[in-house]
Amino acid sequence: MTQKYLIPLTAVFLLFLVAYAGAGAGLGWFFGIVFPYLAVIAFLVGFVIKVMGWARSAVPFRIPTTCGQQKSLPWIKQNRIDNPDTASGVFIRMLLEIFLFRSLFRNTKAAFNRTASNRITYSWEIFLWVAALAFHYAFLVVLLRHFRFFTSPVSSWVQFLEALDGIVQLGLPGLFLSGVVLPAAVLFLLARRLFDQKVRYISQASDYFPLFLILGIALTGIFMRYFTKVDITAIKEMTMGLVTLSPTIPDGVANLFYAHLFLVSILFAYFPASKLMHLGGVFLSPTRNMANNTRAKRHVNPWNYDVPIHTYEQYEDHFRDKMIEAGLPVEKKE
Amino acid sequence: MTLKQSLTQNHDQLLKKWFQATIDTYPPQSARILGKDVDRFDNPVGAVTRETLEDVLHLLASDYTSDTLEKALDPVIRIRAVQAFSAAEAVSFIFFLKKIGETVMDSAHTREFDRMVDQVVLAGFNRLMKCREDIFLLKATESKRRIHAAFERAGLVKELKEEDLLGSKKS
Amino acid sequence: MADELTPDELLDKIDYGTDSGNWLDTTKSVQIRPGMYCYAAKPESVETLGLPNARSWNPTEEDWKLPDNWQQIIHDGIKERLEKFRTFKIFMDVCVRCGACADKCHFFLGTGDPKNMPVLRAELLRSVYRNDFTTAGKILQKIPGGQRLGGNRPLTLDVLKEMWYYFFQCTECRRCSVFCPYGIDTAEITIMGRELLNLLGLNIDWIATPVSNCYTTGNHLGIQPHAFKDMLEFFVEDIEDITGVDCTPQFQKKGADILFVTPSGDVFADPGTYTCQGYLILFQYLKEKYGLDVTWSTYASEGGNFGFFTSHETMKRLNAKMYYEAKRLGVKWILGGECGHMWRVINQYMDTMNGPADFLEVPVNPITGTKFENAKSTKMVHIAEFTADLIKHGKLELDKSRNANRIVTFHDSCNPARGMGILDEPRYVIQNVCDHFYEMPPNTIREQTFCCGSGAGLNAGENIELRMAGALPRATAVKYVHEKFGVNSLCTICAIDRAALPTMCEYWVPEVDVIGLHELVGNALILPGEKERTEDLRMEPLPGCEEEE
Amino acid sequence: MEKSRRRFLKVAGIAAIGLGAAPAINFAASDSHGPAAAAKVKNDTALHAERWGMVIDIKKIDDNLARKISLACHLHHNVPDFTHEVDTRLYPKTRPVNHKQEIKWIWKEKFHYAFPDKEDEFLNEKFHHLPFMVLCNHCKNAPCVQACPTQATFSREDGIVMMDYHRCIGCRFCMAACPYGSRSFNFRDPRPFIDETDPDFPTRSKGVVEKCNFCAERLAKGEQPHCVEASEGAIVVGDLEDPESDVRKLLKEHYTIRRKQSLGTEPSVYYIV
Amino acid sequence: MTKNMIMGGLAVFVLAVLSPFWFNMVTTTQAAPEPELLGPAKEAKKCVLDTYEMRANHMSLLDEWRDAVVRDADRIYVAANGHAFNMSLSTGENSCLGCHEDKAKFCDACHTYTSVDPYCWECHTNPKEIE
Repeated sequence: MTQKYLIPLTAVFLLFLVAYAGAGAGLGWFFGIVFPYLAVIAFLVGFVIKVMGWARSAVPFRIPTTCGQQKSLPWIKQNRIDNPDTASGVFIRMLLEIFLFRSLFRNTKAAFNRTASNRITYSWEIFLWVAALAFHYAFLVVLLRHFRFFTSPVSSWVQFLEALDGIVQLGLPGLFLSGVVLPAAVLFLLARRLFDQKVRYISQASDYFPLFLILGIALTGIFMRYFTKVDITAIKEMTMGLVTLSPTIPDGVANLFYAHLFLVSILFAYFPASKLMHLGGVFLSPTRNMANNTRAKRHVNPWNYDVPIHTYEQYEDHFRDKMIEAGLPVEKKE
Repeated sequence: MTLKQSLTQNHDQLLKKWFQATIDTYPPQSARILGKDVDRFDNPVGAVTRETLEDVLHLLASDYTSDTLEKALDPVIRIRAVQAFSAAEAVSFIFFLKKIGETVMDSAHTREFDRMVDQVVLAGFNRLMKCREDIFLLKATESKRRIHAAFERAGLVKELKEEDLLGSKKS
Repeated sequence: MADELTPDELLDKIDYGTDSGNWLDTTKSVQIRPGMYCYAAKPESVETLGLPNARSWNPTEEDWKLPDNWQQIIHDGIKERLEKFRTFKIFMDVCVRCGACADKCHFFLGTGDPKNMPVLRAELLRSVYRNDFTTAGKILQKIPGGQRLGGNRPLTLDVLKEMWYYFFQCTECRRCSVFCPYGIDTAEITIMGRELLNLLGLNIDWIATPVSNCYTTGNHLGIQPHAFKDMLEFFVEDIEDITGVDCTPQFQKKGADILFVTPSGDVFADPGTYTCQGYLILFQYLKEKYGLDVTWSTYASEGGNFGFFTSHETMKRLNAKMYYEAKRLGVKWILGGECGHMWRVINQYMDTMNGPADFLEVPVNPITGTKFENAKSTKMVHIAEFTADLIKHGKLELDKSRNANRIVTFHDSCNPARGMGILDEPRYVIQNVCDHFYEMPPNTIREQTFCCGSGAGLNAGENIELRMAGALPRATAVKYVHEKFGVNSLCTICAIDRAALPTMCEYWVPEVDVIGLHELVGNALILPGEKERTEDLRMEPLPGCEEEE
Repeated sequence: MEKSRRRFLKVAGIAAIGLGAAPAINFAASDSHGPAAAAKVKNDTALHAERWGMVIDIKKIDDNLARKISLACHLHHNVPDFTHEVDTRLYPKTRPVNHKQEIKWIWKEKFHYAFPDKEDEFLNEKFHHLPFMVLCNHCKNAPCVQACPTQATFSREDGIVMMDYHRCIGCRFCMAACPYGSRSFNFRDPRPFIDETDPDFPTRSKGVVEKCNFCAERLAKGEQPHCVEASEGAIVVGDLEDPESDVRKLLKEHYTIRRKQSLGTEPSVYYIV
Repeated sequence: MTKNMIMGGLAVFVLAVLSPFWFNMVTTTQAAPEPELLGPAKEAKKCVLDTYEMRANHMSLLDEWRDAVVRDADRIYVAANGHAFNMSLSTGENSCLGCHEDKAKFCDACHTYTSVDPYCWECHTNPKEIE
């Protein structure tokens, strides 16, 4: 049981050491140039193959999970979002699902007891939703902020995002909120897997690995920014070299940065082969992205085929005498 | 201090430990959910167990008969009777009370308390048997209601055999 | 559930340890417990439809008499379904095991068996999928311990047995799907799992036999045409006793306006029979007042579809009869009775499988003129929609006081709630035929409704412990309104509910009756020319007509 | 310094802990590079005091001198004047001026405003026309210091109530706490309203409170505050704890009053009347 | 969801992932700056810390300084290399800008390049800008 998380933890730690020591031993070109390129290729190719694979599978039936009143009689109020019958309703449902994790939010309602009928308790589950939301948004902000290393001059939207993320203006270099929220959320999700018996029971090594990996990425990044400090002008020279396809290894790039970049590359390469593909899957789930309108509009199954049925004729042949005797109408009197 | 006073005094502690011990008869992955103190509709097993144990403790601290004990125990036994427990497992949670009593209450009361728990256990066994009988009765009446009753009313029943009513065990 | 323990061990269990192993381990053969499983399908039933591997076998025996190449069959079956169903493929890939679904399953809540968490039910198949169909799985296979690391496992007999055990402990109610951030529908996975098991002939008898009956005789119970007619005529007699009006229905009438199809449970099983009488009264009323021409059919005499619990193909084969008969009789459209999974099939599958129904007309209520826009392609209307429309337009004369002794709550059945969304129509009808209506707590109704614990073919007798445990969450809510508002009638629009919930109530809340929506309508509806009623459809005295003591 | 930082951290919360520790880690690391550790020291010429205080001889000040004193202070501290016409070439986006906004460090006040508790129906008529120069009193028990949630306002060891503009979050609790109205708030970016920027002193930014700093930057270089220099001897600063100091001598020789003494804030600015 | 929609979405996603690459192809890219040492700095040759440390750590040093100056009234920094500096960003000869005269070439070049926008200059003035 413990190996489920100890092995991934050790793996992330070893990966870090490999890159840190490797860069120190003069393999910067590998960890800084070769592997990142390979990782991006693996990520894109893997992602595309996976999604194309999903797309190739048919959607034979229209089976949305309906979570509200259907469209029926004109005077009955339809729940257009939870039981959409139009594309626009589906669009809003998906929007809420993707940006606000609406289904997960359903978990979080207040509850009431026999004894303390007026006491409102929030279950542990609201924190799952909060942490999931915090984690994904913080990750997105962190990711987008890194565009300052890929554009020169830096786009204004990146600067705006940085200003927003650094709005507390605390310390020098200024604190980014996402840098606090991301590790905190990851730690919560990790703690949940470790200490909540039921989640611990269902968790696999492949659930722990991405968490440790992301935590490793976040911590190396945070260390570079706030603690050990690195020369970011040199680092940007290097990243710009990568994205302009003229890679260079400038002087003064810290080994810690190679470790950071290597862990990121691992994440990218690992992504398509893992559960992280829920990034793509959330858009494609037929129980959410279809309208509940099959009774009004025929849905076609591309592989629909004819099946043998027990026809009325066979039925009548079988029961004709009894039917006639009972006075039931028949096609053939014989 | 009499045993009953001691029971009232230690009520909260007894209940807490007894509830936890009872819930721990489930696999730990489930026990966490069943043991949580939230919505009784989202977690009926946990809620009913807690409420029943509380009622039983209250009863022990006041006047009780084997009848009232049985009645008080009913909700939790009724649940355990349909879960995949053996008869021993289903009532085992009552025995836990002895051990908990030792740790919580004055040792002067131990023997008296043990005897009290024995009575609860007997009531529990009685109730378990009743619940199991209920279940067998339900099986029979259900299949009857399902087809038999309607057929019978319509005078259509001719050859329904016992085995047909109870399913297809022989297959 | 935990392994069997001796009493001594149990008593020492107060300080229960924390770690209890990896669920992937099936070294100890899965424990198939009496009371929690259904008997195996009889070979005759499996043979009727020509399904593979019909044989006599017993789940509790070591040898399941599987074909030699069973692993290959399952492997190919999974492969085929991955291509045919995007749902299946995506649901295999994207689960992050967040655990949001875990405590949403009534079977998990009721039995406390951790493998009843929806996520683990799906993982039964997913672990095999990961092992056999993903690159990562194939790589990990080569590393010692790699399978464990990836949560993969090869398809062994124990895994198969576990799949069988737990896929027949799922009622496909979709409650977990409501809470899943990716909309993963464990019902869909159960459907696939059962299809796969059916490839090996591993069905249960409570599904296989109704399917076989339905195929040949027209309904699940295997009621032959004359007996079907007799039953309805018997109801007609009863109604005549109660109301003094003859409600004789028509059978197989060519050129009728509407073909009516309802689950055969309504015709043969109490208390569904009273609902059936309600239909008869309603149709008689409409015929007398407005000349509505409704016909029944003994050929398409089953609305329910246990094929849905077997495989998509079987579902289609059984479902085809409705359109086939409607076409033969030349009716305008089809009206469907109160049923759960029947409506999920009609709403989500029927038109796609057996349509287009271009030989029918877009359903219009001839009495009110309402066009059922939402059913314009399938051409099939739910009777709750139909009755609600009639009531809204004031076309029914109703005497609510006849239901005054009924304090009603409404149980949303899983399939209409989460596979269709018919929530407010039945409530509207109830409120127009009864005085006292109370809702159960909000987290147990509408899309969050709890299953009766007996759906998807699990309404057998031998698994009654499982059913009662699964019904516990529903029962707790019923008990709550019973104690708080004195509720004595649990109304539902599902035939399986009407069959399963009385048993549930008897065990958990003995004072509550189960009642169909149209039984209430039948009681309240004032038939033209009726005598003064003193009894309700159950032949119990109406409120105010109780005998003086 | 470590002490005050630690106290600040308690306030600033968990997020800041990492940041606050950051420089400490750095310098532990960078120190090891050189043979000798870096040191931070004071200027040799810096003026010291146990507790700085000020005595203002009102009799020596007329309106003209008062204006001069204010101007000297405000000019050198880049105090904005919102009546100043903005150079639209340099600051094209600046909105029109709101003359109600005002920022001041030292200014002339009427007696009954400066000393409301000492007002008297039959008070000598002359008091009503005297220009009382008021400024931050650098109280011994400064209520503004207690009010500040980030410790941007703090009491220095030498008694000066200082502001660390870097830390000011603009909550204005200090303004509410100060009984003397000695503090002003920058409702807008002050830069466009500074006629001539003195490069030796920073400006402030929008959303920051400011006030007299006792010319701490001049004391550090061994110079007298601007107001003292401009006052032609009417204002004297010195060590209140040193019996031999100029201020103590003046206090001994003259009857002096302090503003709102009953509040117990113990102002360090004395007035000879 | 139709295949076309999925392919469309996938194409958008791939383009987004590759945006750092194509964006730099379609726009002109600014090269990495080389900070120039001018005026007194060119002659002094010795700064507070060595070059790499300064490039990586100057912000922390400034953070230390501002606390020392404002809170402790210490204004002189005697560096590990023995030189004494005025702990000031912009005032006096021995301050940062006193030595590195050209803010645009010394500070801003790298800050702009790496999108670092310190709020120092909201209050502290560049003596050169004041006519």
